Parts: sequence; C-alpha cells; structure tokens
Amino acid sequence: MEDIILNHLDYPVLTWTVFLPVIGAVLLLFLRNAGVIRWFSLLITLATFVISLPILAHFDKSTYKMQFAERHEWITSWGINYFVGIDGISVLFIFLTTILSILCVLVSWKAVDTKVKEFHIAILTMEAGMLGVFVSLDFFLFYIFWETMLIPMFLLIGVWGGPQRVYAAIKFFLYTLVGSVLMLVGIVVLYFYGGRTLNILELSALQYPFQLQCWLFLAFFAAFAVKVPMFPVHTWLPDAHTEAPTAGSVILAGVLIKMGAYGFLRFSIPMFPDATKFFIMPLFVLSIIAIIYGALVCFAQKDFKRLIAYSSVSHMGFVTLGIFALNTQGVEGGILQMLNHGIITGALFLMIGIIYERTHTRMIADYGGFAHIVPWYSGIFIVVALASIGLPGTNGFIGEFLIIFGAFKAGKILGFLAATGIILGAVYMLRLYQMVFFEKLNPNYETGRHPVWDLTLRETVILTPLIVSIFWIGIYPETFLSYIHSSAEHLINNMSLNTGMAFYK
Amino acid sequence: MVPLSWYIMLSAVVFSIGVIGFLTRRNLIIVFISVELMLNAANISLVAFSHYLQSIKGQIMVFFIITVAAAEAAIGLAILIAFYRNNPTIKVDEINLLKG
Amino acid sequence: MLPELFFAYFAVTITGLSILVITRKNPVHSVLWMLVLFIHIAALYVFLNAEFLAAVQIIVYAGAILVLFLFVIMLLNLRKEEIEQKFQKQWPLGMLAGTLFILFFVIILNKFAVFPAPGEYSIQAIQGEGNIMVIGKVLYTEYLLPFEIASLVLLVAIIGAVVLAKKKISE
Amino acid sequence: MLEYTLIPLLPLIAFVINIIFGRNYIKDKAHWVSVPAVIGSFVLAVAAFMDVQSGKVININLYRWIVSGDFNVPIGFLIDPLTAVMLIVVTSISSLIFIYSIGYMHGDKGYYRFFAYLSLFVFSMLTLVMSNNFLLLYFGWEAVGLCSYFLIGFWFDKKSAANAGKKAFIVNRFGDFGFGLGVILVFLTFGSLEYTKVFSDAGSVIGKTISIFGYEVNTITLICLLLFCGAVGKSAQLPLHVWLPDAMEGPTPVSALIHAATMVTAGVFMVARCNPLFSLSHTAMTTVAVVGGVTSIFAASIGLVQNDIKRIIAYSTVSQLGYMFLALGVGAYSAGIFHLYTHAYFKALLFLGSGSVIHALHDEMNIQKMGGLKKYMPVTYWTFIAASLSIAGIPGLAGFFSKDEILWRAYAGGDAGRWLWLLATIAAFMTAFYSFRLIFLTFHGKFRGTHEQEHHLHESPSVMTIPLIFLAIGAVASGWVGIPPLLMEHGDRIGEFLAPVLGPPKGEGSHAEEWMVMGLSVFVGLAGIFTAYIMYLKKTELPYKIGEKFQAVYKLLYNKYWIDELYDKTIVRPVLSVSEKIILGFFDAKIIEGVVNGVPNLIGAFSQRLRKIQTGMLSHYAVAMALGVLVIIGAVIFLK
Repeated sequence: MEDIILNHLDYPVLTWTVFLPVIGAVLLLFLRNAGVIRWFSLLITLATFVISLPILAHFDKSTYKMQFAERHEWITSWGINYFVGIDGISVLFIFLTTILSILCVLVSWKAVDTKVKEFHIAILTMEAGMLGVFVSLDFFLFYIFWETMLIPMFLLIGVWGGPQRVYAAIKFFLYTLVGSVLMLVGIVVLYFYGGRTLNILELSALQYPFQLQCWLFLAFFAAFAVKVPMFPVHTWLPDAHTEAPTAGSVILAGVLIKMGAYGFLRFSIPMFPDATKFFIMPLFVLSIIAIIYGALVCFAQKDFKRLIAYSSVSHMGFVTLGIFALNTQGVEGGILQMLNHGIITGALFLMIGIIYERTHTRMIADYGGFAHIVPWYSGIFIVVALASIGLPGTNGFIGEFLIIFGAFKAGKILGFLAATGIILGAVYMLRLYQMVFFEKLNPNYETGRHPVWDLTLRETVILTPLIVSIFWIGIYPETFLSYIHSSAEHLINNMSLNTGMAFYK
Repeated sequence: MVPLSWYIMLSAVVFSIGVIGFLTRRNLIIVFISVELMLNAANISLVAFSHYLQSIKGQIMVFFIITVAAAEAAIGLAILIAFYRNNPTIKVDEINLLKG
Repeated sequence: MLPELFFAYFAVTITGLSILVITRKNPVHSVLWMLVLFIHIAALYVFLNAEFLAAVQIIVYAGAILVLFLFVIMLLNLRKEEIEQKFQKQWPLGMLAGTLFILFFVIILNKFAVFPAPGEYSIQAIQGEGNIMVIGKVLYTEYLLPFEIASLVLLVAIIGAVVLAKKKISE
Repeated sequence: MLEYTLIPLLPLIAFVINIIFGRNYIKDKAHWVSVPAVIGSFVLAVAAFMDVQSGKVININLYRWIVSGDFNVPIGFLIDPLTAVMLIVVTSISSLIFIYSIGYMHGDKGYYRFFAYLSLFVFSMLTLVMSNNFLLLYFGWEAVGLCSYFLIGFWFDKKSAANAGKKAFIVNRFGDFGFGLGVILVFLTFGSLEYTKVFSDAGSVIGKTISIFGYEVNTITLICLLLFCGAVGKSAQLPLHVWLPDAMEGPTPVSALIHAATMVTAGVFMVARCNPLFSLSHTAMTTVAVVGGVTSIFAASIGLVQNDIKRIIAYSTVSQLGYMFLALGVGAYSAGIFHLYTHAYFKALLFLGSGSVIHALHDEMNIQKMGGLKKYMPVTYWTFIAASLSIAGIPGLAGFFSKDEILWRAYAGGDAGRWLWLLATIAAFMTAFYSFRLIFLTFHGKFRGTHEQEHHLHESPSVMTIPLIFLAIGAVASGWVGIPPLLMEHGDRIGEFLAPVLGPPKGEGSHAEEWMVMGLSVFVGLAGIFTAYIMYLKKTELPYKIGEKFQAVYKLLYNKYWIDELYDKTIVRPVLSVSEKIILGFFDAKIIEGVVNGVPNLIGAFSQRLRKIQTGMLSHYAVAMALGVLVIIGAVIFLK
C-alpha cells in the first residue's frame, strides 16, 4: 500500500473525532430545555477536543506520511472506501476547528436565544463537516464533507443572522456551490482517468498529461478560489460576515476559509504540478491584488465586521502568496499563517460579538472612547489587533515574515509588494482602534442609560486560549512549525521533482 | 387472399383521419370522437395482426384498448360537463385557463 | 377474388365514413355516422374471424360510448350555437400533420416489412375451439393481472365520472 | 549567562505585573514595581560593562526562534563594547526618567499604565540593543515603535494625541517596511542573520549584484540602503521625520526617554552595528552622510522660529541625530556613538527641564507666554543652562567634545565631507541660537503668562529636580570620556573602547586644520548665543522686524516647510479617496456585485419570455405533440 501509517491508538481516533459531533447533534434532538442543550453541546465540543488530543501526543513529526489512517470498504462497486488520515498539513487544523467550536458554543451562550436547539445542531454538524474535510483521503468522502459544511453555515447565516441575512446566505451558498460543482466534475474526470479509484493518495501519485492537468487545475481552482476567497470572487465574504451571528462569523473566518488554501495544498499542487507552474504568475498577481485591494478597502469601511472581513481577504492573500511561492519558507509560512489567521480573526470576531451584545450596533461611528469604560476589553483588543498587523512577538509576524521571505525568494517584486501589505495593515487597524477606543467617550454611552460592562468571566475564558496561543506561536513557533516541516518539505520536493523548479527550493 | 399490409394501410388512413379531426376541429366533442376513431384504427391493425400471425394476443390487446377507450371517454366527457358548467363554451380555442 | 372485393368495399366505406365523422358541422350527425362506421368495423372483425371482438365492438363502442356521446351532446344542447365556424384557426397545421402521418405510414410499410414469427394459434385451431374459448383461456392465464387492472381502471373511471359531473351542492 | 538575560527580563516582568494587577491593586504605587526593575537592569548593565571592559565579549543563544528549512534564527544576546555603551546610556537615563515621572505623573488616573508602558519600552530597547541577530533586532525595533505608539497616545482622550501616536506608528512602519526587506536580503545573500556570521564574511560578497526590477544593483549597497531606510524611519531623518514633532503630544518624560535619549538613537545604533556592511559600500555611506547633514540643517532652521517649547527641543533632537548620521556617513562611527552618548544626557535634561516648566505652568507650552522663571525655578534654570551650553558646543562641556569630533571627522573626510562640514557648522550656529532663544524667552525678561499662573509658580518637587541634577552632571561630565588626542594624550577613551567593534576613526588632516575647525566651532557657538542674547534680551523688537522683512522665509520655516501638508495631500488624501470611491464605490459595488447580481436577473428575464410559450390552448399542445411524434418517426425513418 502507499505510504500511510495505520492508526495504532487503541480507538479509531479520527473517526471518533469526526463523528462524535454528529452523534451529539442527533442526541440534541431529544433535549428540550435551552440550558441543558447549551451545556450538552459544550460537553460534546469539549469531548471532541479531548478525544483528538492523543493525535498531538503520538504524531510522528519526522515523516510526511499520512498517520492515524483508517481504511474500510464502503461502496466497493465504484472503488470508494472510507479512507481517513492526517499529515503535517492537516493536523493543526483539527485543533483549530475543535477549539474554535468550543469557543463558538461559549460565545453564543446569551447571544442566541431563539431556536437554540437547531443552532447547536448546526454548530455540531458544522464541526463534523469541517473535521471531515481535513481528515478525508477519499474524494467521495471529501466531497460529502465539503458539501455538508455548506448547509449548517447557510442555516447559521440565514436563520440567526442580521437584517439582510437571506441575501447573504444565498449568495454565500451559490458562490461556494458553483465552485464545488466544477470541482465535482474534476473529481469525476480524475476518477475515470485514474483507473476507477477515488483514493487521493493514489491519484496524486499519478502523472497526468499537461493539457488535462490545466483543465483539472482550473476546475479545482474554481472551488478553492471561492473558498479562500481570492480576489475576484470574494464579495460573498463581507456580506456573509456582516449578516452571520458571532458564532457563525468565528467559524466562517476561523476554519471555513482555510478549506480553500488547504485544498490547494492537498490537491492542486501535488496532483497538477505542471499546471501549477504554468498558472503560477496569475496566481501571484491575484494574491498580491488580494493583499493590497483587501487592505485598501478596509480604509473606507463603516461597519466593524465588514472591515475585519476585508482584512481577512488581505490576510488570505498573504496565505495564497506563501503557498504558491513554492519554497519551504513560503509554504510553511502559509500553513502557519492559516492557523494564525484562524486564531486572530476568530478572536476579533469573538470580541466584536462580545461588544455587539452590549451596544447592539456594528457601525464604527457609534463607538468612540471605549478605552475609558472597558479597559480590559480594549487591552485584549489591542493585543489581537497588533497580532493581526504582524507585530513581532505575536503569531502574525512569524507567518507574515516567512511568507514575505518566501515570496521574496520566489520573486523580488513579489516580496516588495507583499511587504506593503504590512504598512496598509497597520493603517487600517490603528484607524479602527483609534475610532473605537480612543478619543472622547461616545455621548450615548455616557449617561449610563446604555450600560457597557467589561469582560465577564465567561468572555475572558473564551479569549484566554486565543491570547495565549498568539504569544506562544509568536515567541516559540517551533512547537507548531515542527508539525509542518516534513510535510511541507515533501510537498516541495515532489513539486520540484515533477517540474524541475529546483531554483525555487 | 388479402395481404396484411392492406389492413395496416387501412388502419393508418383511419388513424390519420382521426389525427386530422383531433387537430383541426373546434368542437370538443368532435375531438373526443376523433380520439375514438384513432383507437379504433389501432384496433383494426391489431386484429389484422392477430389474424395473420395466428396469435390471439392481438385480440386480447384490442379487448384492453376498448376498456381503456370506454374509461377515457367517460372521464373526458365528465370533465367536459364540469367545465361547461362554469363557462358555457366547448370551443377549444376559448378554453385557455391554463395560460402561463 | 371475393375476399379482395370484400376488403375493397370495407376499406372505402370505412375511410369515407371516418372522413364524414370528422367533417360534419353538427355533432349529432357525426355521432350517427360514427355508429355506421362501428358496424362496418365489427363486420371487418368478423371477416378476420374475431367474432367475440365484433360483438364487443358493437355492444361497447356502438352501444355504450356513442350513447354516452349522444347523452352529453343532448345534455349540453349545443346544436344552435355550434353552427358557425367549425375549424380552429390554425387548422392547416393539423391537416399538414395528418397528411404527413399518412405519408410516413406509407414509407414505413415499404421499408420495414418485418413481422414477428407466427404464434401457435392457427386459424383452424381458433375456429375449432371457438374464438371466445381461446380468448378466455389465454386471458385468464397469461393476462390475468392486466385483466384485473383493466377492471380497476373502469372502477376509477366510474367513480371519477360521477364525482366530476355531480352538481356542486356544497357552496 | 542568567544575569545578562535578566537585563531585559526585569523590565518585562515589571510590565507584566503592572499591566495585569495595576488597575485594581497597584494603582498609584506602580513605580515601586517599575523603578526597582529598571535600576536592577542598570546595575546589571554596569556589571556587563565591567565584563566587556575586561575584554570578554558575550554571545549567547537562548533557543531557536524560527526554524523553517534552511532559515533558522536564534533568540540570542551579544554584548560587545558597542552594546555595553548603549546599555549604560539606556538604563541610566531610563532610571532617572522613571524617578522623574513619579513626580510628573503623580495623580494621573493612568499612572500604572504609564509605568507599565515605560517598562515595556525599556525591555524592547534593551532587546534591540543586545540582540545578536537581525531578526531579534527587528523584533526590538517594532516593539519600540509599539511602545512609542502607546506612550505618545497615552492621554488617548485627546484626539491630537491619538492621531500623533497613530502617525508615529505608521511612519515607523514605512521605515520598518524597508528594514524588513533589508533583513530578508541579508539572509538571502549571507545565508544567516547572526551578526558574527554576516559581518565575518561581508568581504566575500563585495562584487555580487542583484537584479531589481530589471537592472543590476550592488547587493551590499541595496542591503545598506534598505537598512538605512529603517533607520530614517526610526530616527526621524528627513523624509520620515514628520512624526517626531507630533510625538510631543505624549507626556514629557516620554519625550525625554523615547524621543531624545533612546528610541530615536536606535537608527544610529543599527547603522553603527552594521558598520562592516556600510563601510563596504561607498554610495550607502555618502547617502547616510548627506541625509544626516541635510536633516541637521533642515531641522535646525525650523527650530529657529517655533514657539512650542517641546517642539523646539524635538527639532533640535532631529538636528542632532542628523549630526550623528553625518558622523556615521563619513566613517567616524565611534564619534557618532560618542555624540549619541553625550546627546542622550543633555537632551533628556532639556526635555525634563521643559517638563518641570510645563508642570509648573499647568501645561502651558508656548514660550511666548512665559518669561522670568529664573527666580522661581533656580534648579531647573541652572540645569537648563548647563544643557544648553553643552549643546551649543562650549568648550569643556560634553557637547563640545562630541560635536567637535564629528565636525573634525567630517572636515577630514574628503571634499564631500567638507561641504557637509560647512552645513554642520551653520547648523551648529543655529543650534546655539535657538537653544539660547528658548532660555532667554522662558527664563529671562518679565512673565508674560496669566496672572493666575504667576502666583502658582513654584519649583518642581525634589523627586523631579534630583534627576535633573544627575543629568546635568552627566551632560557636563560625559564629554570628558572622549577628549580628542589633540588636547590630551589618549583622552579619547571611548574611541579606544569602541575601536574593536567600530574600527579606528578614518580621515586624517594636520593638527593645524584640527585647531582651525575646533576654533571655528567654538566661535560659531558663542556667536549663536550672542545673537540670541541681543535679539531676545536687549532689542526685543528686532525679531519682529526681521520677521516682517523676511515674511516668506519666516512663514516657510514656521510651517515646517509644509511637509506635513505635502504628505497629507500626496499620500494620505489620495489613498483614502481611492479606497473610498474607486475601490469600494466603483470596483467592488459595480463590477463584482454587478456580475454577481446581474446573472440572476438575466436568467429571470429570460425565463419571463419563456413563460409566454405556454398559451393554455389545448390545440397548441396537441399540435406540438403531434409534430413531436412526427419528428421522432421521421428521425427513425431517415436516419436509420
């Protein structure tokens, strides 16, 4: 069999991690009282996190092979089998998903009081879908999970969202669906060309003719570019974010966006190396535009969440630039930055949610001088804001620096343009911080008629893991980078092997 | 001996006349009658086949066609009556409630 | 020579009658011509030694369905306003379709003269046992299910007709 | 090993304690946490200085910070003579300023926050100074920028303060943009970021060139220019100097510590640290020198006409920094560092002096509204005089020795150096003039402020005056460390001390020329003081007459050459409008949304038309069916 290491733990860890939330969701159906539902859902998300912990402990960092793999027959007639496994690229995102899901359940303790049961079922299925995408090694399974993610997200935005939620939900759904349908076509072509098998590892081992590679690359690109979101197809993100409830935004920004970049790493680069090399220049241009365009648009934003949404367009521009720089620093930086972005933007949206619970407005103009009344909140916000603009000592810097380094190695002009992103980032983030926290206290909060209280215990508990990880990755990134080294190395080696792009190394 | 193809030819002619009636007449009753005509044309050809191919199946098929024809006629006319009660016309081109 | 003569007569009368049926202005006339047509068809069946069918044709078609048509026509007392314009506005299209049908049938007959192998019931056997016996035997063995379904269809038709045509007393 | 890592660690611990427990527990006793920490670092710094003086160079790596493929960077400290000098400067001045701000910030509701940010600043500055590789330097670099953002915007309810903080950070970010690229280029060319490796094989890279946007550029020059770009941003040199004068919005101790003594000198330190690279590229050296020279005279000229006490000193800082870069540019690294050393003391003293003046006058900044404070605030007055004499370059005081050294090195550094020497001498004249204009307007003459302010006038409390005195001693005595060999045998002990790191001073010239330069600089200093004395004490109407005559020049200088407005119009305004109108308004809304919403409308319209086909006429359907059947039969017949 190809290079996979079967799961040697005493229980099928990946299957449990993916399907525990599903079981939880089913059990939720029988509960009635909202409080019990919330605690039960919290218990399930915690359990999923605990169950997935042994992965970290037993993860073998020296090999790029798929680990904790499980393989069972499923639909034998079409050669589809239940095949799951993780490697350096996907292992970190398992934990990002589980942690963010716990935080989402916590943050929507008071925020969501209508249809609580359906909300938590959506969150749990969402978690299962995301985990499934990261672990599945069979295209059929992958596509199922890829699609199952959409429905709960659609519901989250559509039902518990803001005023224009239906439009945003439909737009989000259609955008992603159109992309993934093209991907489905790609999968089918791969299925027939690869000899009636949907096993991702076998398919990535094959060599495809250049012409076919290009078409398949474009098909997969359509699905992943929408998810990332890359430049021209990004307009669904701001709408989806402004209308989504806090928990929805956190999951959307924290994990959903990573699917696209993960897809590039898992499918596009290993399977279609020549096509990637052929399309490398437009991809660079799109990433650079995303960085600068996303940042510039942030200057003119009036809505808090929209600004953060556009900032994640800019951040994800960095990630794609890093991934397509195709050297070890760029790829490792890209993967780490995906994790960082999950943490930072997750934290930002959590905080927006927290303040929204108090002020019920997302317009920046309604804020002002909040440092006077909520000092702890503004303290934590400045930490996260600085992490978002990549201040050294925070996790943002490590990711961004490695990416700019990789981009510079790939092309001087790329590194140069990418570096401007740092300045633009600083400008819009500090403008935002000043408008919300500094200057005079906004008149309508002075009279106390509109109480704004500082962080409660629950909210501090939500934010502490994120703040700790911001500094942990900033000061000692090796704990996380060590997971990525071997897989990134393998990715680059077989890329340069197939296309002779040795100079990129 | 009369060859089989003549019978088929006859039933084809009758069938076409039925079609013409079905497509051209305004009066709904006549349209129903043309339908009956078409069915009978089919019966003729079936019986002819049954005769020439020495198998009884054709006749059994005719038997079933007749039952269906009867049912169809009954229902068709019932609808016509129900429709007629609402607006007193049975001219085909005035009945366009289904207009999209 | 006789059978050809018979067939020629039948062919001409049946075609003529069917043309008459669809061209009469007054529906009652077309129904009556339809009656004559059914009788001729029954005769043709007898000629093709399907006596049972001829009887059924007369009883069901002529007796039941045409009577039903007459009832409906009388019920709707259409005669007076039906006099004017009897063809629809795009009748040429219908005529064209009809003629094309005939044309195609002619072509088909010349092109595909393939007929399935003869069954085992030779004409003598049918005459020997009697048409009804043979039909009965085959109907109640091989075609039992379709027979039951046919009865079901009729049941549905009856109920449907009653429900549809019933006067609305509720509102 | 531990005692060296403790130097930056102590302030960090103080910061953490203050920021977490400050609000509810420590409140206004925060100085008991921060001051001991910074004094602790000072003691350890002196110990480290002793070790370095005894010849030991400490270079320790704590752990691997970032490892990715062949790129791996440690967290490590290098303490060599240059770092030792900087350590002494930073820790000593920080300690004095910490003590000073106990009095100055007394009663401020953000008291604990102030001391927390100050400790964080000291931590970042120490990491910057002690780091042994470029990336940790970059870390300290940005962390220092962050602390200046916090401290400038300390009174964040004032819009101007918040804006100034933001402006400082963003302008610094421009500098860091170039600096970051420089760091990357260093790694690409040398394969490592650690100073020892980079500087040891600097020679091997001389010839190499690198293609940028198509044409070949010498790698070393490009690296140096990019690094210098960072220095320009941090040390507020010409193009990126706009943030320093606005940084005066912050509390005065902040201006003293950050915008006089330590942070702004980071650029000078970095260029001195990378002297092996800079000395290899002639173009880089001349750029540094020219930028330094031009900035010094540019800032000095603006300083002549400003009325805000702190802004005058701020422009004087920019001008003095120009001197330091001039020294570095002509290759006199040790002279630059020496001037940095002395300048730190007397500039901090000037700021703290003006702080106590402002404190006494309840936040009155405009010197036109002051006067005659001599008799009310003797200690501040005399310490102020000491500092101003020193900056004016009066012999015997610190400023004289360090500035004269620079002037001499500039003069001796070839003909380009001569032009810069001329510029610097004129700047020296201006420095003397505005320093003493400041003194005469604030301390001499009669009081021009409001009556209510007058009877509140009092000398600052001892907790503020003691640091002033210490700094005065420093301002005077610090010069005796670097007496040029001309006057005293091996008087230039600091030069010798720094020689192993910064190399021997370049440029030679006869003793006669050296005497000539020294004489000229003293003469220029005295002349400046004299003209200021005439204009502001004797014939006080003279400045207005000159003002009217050279109306245009006055307005030009007063409005700081309109550079702020220039930047505002050319960069800030257009970028905002681009993002507002073009990108968001047109591009995002019209094109992308247009396409996204356009497609469904299109489909909708098309389906409308399709609906018309369902006429509801039975006959149409019938005919359609018939034709369908015909088509099928026809297909079967003809295609078979």
